Amino acid sequence: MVTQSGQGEQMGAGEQQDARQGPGQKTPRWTHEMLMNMDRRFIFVVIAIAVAAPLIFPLNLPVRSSREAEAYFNEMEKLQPGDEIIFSFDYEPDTMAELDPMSVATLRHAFRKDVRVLAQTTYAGGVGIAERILRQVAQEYDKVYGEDYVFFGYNPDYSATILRMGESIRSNYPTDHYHAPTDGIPLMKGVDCYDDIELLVTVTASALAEYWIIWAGGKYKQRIIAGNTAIQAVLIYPYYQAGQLAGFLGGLKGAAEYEKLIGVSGAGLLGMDAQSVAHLAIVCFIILGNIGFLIQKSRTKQTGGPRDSRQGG
Amino acid sequence: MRMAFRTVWYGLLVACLACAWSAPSAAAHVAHADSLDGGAQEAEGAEAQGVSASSEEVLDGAGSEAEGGETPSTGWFDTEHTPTAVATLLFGAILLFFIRSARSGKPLFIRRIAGLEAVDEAVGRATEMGRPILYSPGLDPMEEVATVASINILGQVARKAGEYETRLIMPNRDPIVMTVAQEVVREALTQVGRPDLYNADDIYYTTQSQFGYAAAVCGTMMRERPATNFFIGHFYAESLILAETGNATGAIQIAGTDSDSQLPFFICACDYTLIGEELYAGSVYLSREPLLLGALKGQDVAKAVLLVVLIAGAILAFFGIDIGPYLG
Amino acid sequence: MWEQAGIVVGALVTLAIFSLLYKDNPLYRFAESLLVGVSAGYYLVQYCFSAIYRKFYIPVIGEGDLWLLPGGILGLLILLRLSRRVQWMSRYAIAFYVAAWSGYLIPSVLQERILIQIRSTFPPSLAEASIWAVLGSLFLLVGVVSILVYFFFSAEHRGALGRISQVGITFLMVGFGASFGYTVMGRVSLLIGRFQYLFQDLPQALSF
Amino acid sequence: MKRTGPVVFGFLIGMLMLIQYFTQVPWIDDRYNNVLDWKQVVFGITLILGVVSLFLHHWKKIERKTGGWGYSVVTIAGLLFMIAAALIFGREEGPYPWMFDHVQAPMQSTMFALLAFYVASASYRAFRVRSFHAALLLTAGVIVMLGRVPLGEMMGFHIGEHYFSLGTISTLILDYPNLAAKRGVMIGVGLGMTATAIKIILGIERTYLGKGA
Repeated sequence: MVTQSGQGEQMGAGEQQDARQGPGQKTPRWTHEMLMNMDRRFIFVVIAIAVAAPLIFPLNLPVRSSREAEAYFNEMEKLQPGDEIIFSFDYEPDTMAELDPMSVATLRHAFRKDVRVLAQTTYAGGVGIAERILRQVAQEYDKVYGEDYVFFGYNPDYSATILRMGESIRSNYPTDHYHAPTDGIPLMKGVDCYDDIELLVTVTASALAEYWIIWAGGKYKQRIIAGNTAIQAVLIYPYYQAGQLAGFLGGLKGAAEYEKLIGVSGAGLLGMDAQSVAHLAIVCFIILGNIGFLIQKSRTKQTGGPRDSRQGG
Repeated sequence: MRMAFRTVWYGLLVACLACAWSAPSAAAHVAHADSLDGGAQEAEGAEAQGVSASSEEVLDGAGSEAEGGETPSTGWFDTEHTPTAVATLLFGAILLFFIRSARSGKPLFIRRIAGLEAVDEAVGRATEMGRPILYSPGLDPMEEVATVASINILGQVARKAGEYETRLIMPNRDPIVMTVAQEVVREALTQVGRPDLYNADDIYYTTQSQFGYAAAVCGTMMRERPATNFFIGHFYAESLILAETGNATGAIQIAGTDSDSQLPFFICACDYTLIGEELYAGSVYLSREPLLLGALKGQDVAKAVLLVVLIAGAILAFFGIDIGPYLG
Repeated sequence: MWEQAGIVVGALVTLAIFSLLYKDNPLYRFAESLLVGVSAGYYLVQYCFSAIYRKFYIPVIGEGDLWLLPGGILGLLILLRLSRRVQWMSRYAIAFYVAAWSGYLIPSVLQERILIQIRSTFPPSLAEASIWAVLGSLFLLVGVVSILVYFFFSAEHRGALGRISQVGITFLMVGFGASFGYTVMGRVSLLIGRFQYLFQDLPQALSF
Repeated sequence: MKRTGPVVFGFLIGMLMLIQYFTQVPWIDDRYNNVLDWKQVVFGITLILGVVSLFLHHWKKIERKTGGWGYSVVTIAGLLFMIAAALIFGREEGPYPWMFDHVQAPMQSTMFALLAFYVASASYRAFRVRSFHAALLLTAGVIVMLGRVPLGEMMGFHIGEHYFSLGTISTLILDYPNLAAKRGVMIGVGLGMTATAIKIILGIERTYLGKGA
């Protein structure tokens, strides 16, 4: 096995000129060349400032909630004291920034309404996150482990886990995460499968929301709401429109909307100014790059230079 | 083998017909769907009964007018899933029929796929410029469909590279994918009579780390300046780093992935992009493997059936006839 | 005390990873290697607890449920992959795993990803819905139909088929645009999280 | 035995899981539950195998002193430290959760946070209006990007008496063309997944069993 690791290589190649410019083509004027070939480190610095400045000097831009977030909120709001929900922390530390605010806000909402929570994770890396958040929010609302909430920890194989819980949560988890037999946990009295659960909440960075919908929703008719990273959120619109998903939050903006709806400010709302300014900066860069590109294109046409053969699709 | 195949196929067909004709509870199913909708028909739904409905009746929507009798005893068959059962059997039968046709040597047509038509041009360009070709199979392990499709395409690219005497470089993230790729390339070069061109060191392992892999591939692009880059397989966040660097080095880029969030970057930074299913079809298009060809054809026919159901259902829906409940 | 020290350590390793932005350097490579090791160790402990202790040891040894014994045997077969001579036996475990997954995937995907999606694309009745609702759902219908036509490989995309598939690709591009917008949003959020850590959590911990 | 056995075994298990979906027979339900439990054990052990291979990979690098072997020492040290910490102090407290909270979690999330910089640089460099389709993608992308954040929600324009904010337009994009695109792809991919699964159960597709199967 020949091993060539990436030592000493630099990612990206920002400083490289587009080698496709024909050899006979004259060097364009500095204006549009500069627009098209800004140093990537300059872009990095601008993005860093665009994110950091609003965190230090907040703008307090107003957040408007979307229909999906309102649906998510309403599903939680409908719960009665004593109802049980399953809360699945389906993510790892890499997407904590987007998803932690959703988990915190949802648990706050649940504990505030005296809803009982059965927590678990389908990612081994989700255990530490779940323990930290459960501990923090349970303390805020004086909730007792085993009576108001329980943590089952990680279980291997998400698909089998989802299906198995539809038959028996007890058999799926003979003990909780802390070695206590599930049968002896007071909260578990009379609770054993999806039929005994009012609502299932998954907060996820992957296609897990889709799998909960397909298996827990499809086979066992479990009502589901999901917190998603922005990247995943855009993919689950069809499920929401089809009624397979009762509501969802998309990315940090979704978390901010939900925080606003429950009236408790958190990392989501605090991050919205930075999110806005950073998006604006990126859009400006894209526009500048395209202005340079269009100038170059019009000049190439005038001088009869080679045509760009690229296709969109 | 052929006998067993035939038995399974006929079995499926018979079961499918039987299931569709004798579905004992189309009406009960409608009742269930209505109650789920929570509409005004709830009362009707509760009264709906197990009346045997033929498949024609089902399509006419006549099954919703249920009357008399009592709620069907579910027995061993879960009647709630009748539409899915019919769909499963029907799809299985279509698939097996076309796999069998393809195996028996019947020619099956697949349309031109732009990105793959360009393979010749791309390899030719590398030859003219005296530069190598770079091929990345993505990050997923061997068992993923996208990786299998990628390796199929790799074989064909390697053949072209052999014919044009062009060097092929392939950094890998997965050791198993690497060994399979080495075999595939060696075989392809042997087939075109150029086994001497095979160099195992050009198909190498880099590192498991996602960003380590991206850095290694980008390094190769900067150092070797390949004239053509192929990014074919399942990619994650590193896609944008790869596509951007390749774009900057001025290579022709052909990408193919089924990863939705990475497609925008490939579409904008690459010359040709195989989108989602096109990637799977692309591997069939190039390899012409009968089994894959038959399966693709079967999926196409199923797609055509779905299109007919979709359009007919939409027209009926406009006039207030909802066939939705018969679809599960 | 340990908590404060932890936040400082967290800030240091965060900066080590960020140093890659300037260029690849030994500090970054050290941090990356440490991350691979620490996370593998963390996962291993969780895997052993959940798969071996809780799903096998407790039910089989503790409660004597012999129906779960085959799971352990299949698991052991997987380990035979490490030996070249008896590697073929691990195929039973792989066949079991993949076939079981395929078995429950078929009906559920057909129902949830295909039949229900088709059903939900049907427009509302002309008599009951508002004109905007009907137009919207018609637009949706055109999109879904044209994309399915675009992914139809058995006929050349010429004539009417070609025009419909062009409509399909237009829908796809707008869809990818939306994915692009959301991807940027997601990535920026991750950076916000790290900056909140550096500019808010860290000063708080140090001011203690 | 080496080839047919696994395929026949797979066929039986696959059919059991498929049939279970449509039936209500207690015996089948019980076996279905067994299979789900077994599958979790098998998967868990596969993951353990993954960590073992990672260890062996780095161990070989150290043994052969190949380039960058020092970093392999760091990796193995990290791995062994975590195992020792869990064995000595337990999973709930001590160095094991501390390392997760203060070393693994910050590093893993920073690794992904780097992407914000790359996505900005790549968008700037790669997203050029080279064709009609690229322009379409870019326009939709920019509208969604701005329309989904508070600042963009405040931007908009008037047509007559009607006010259209970027937020409203991005919602329309997400609800219609985006929904249609995702649904179209979803149906196609769904058919592909189902076809593959059927081929696996019937033993037509055996690539997953490895070479020579």
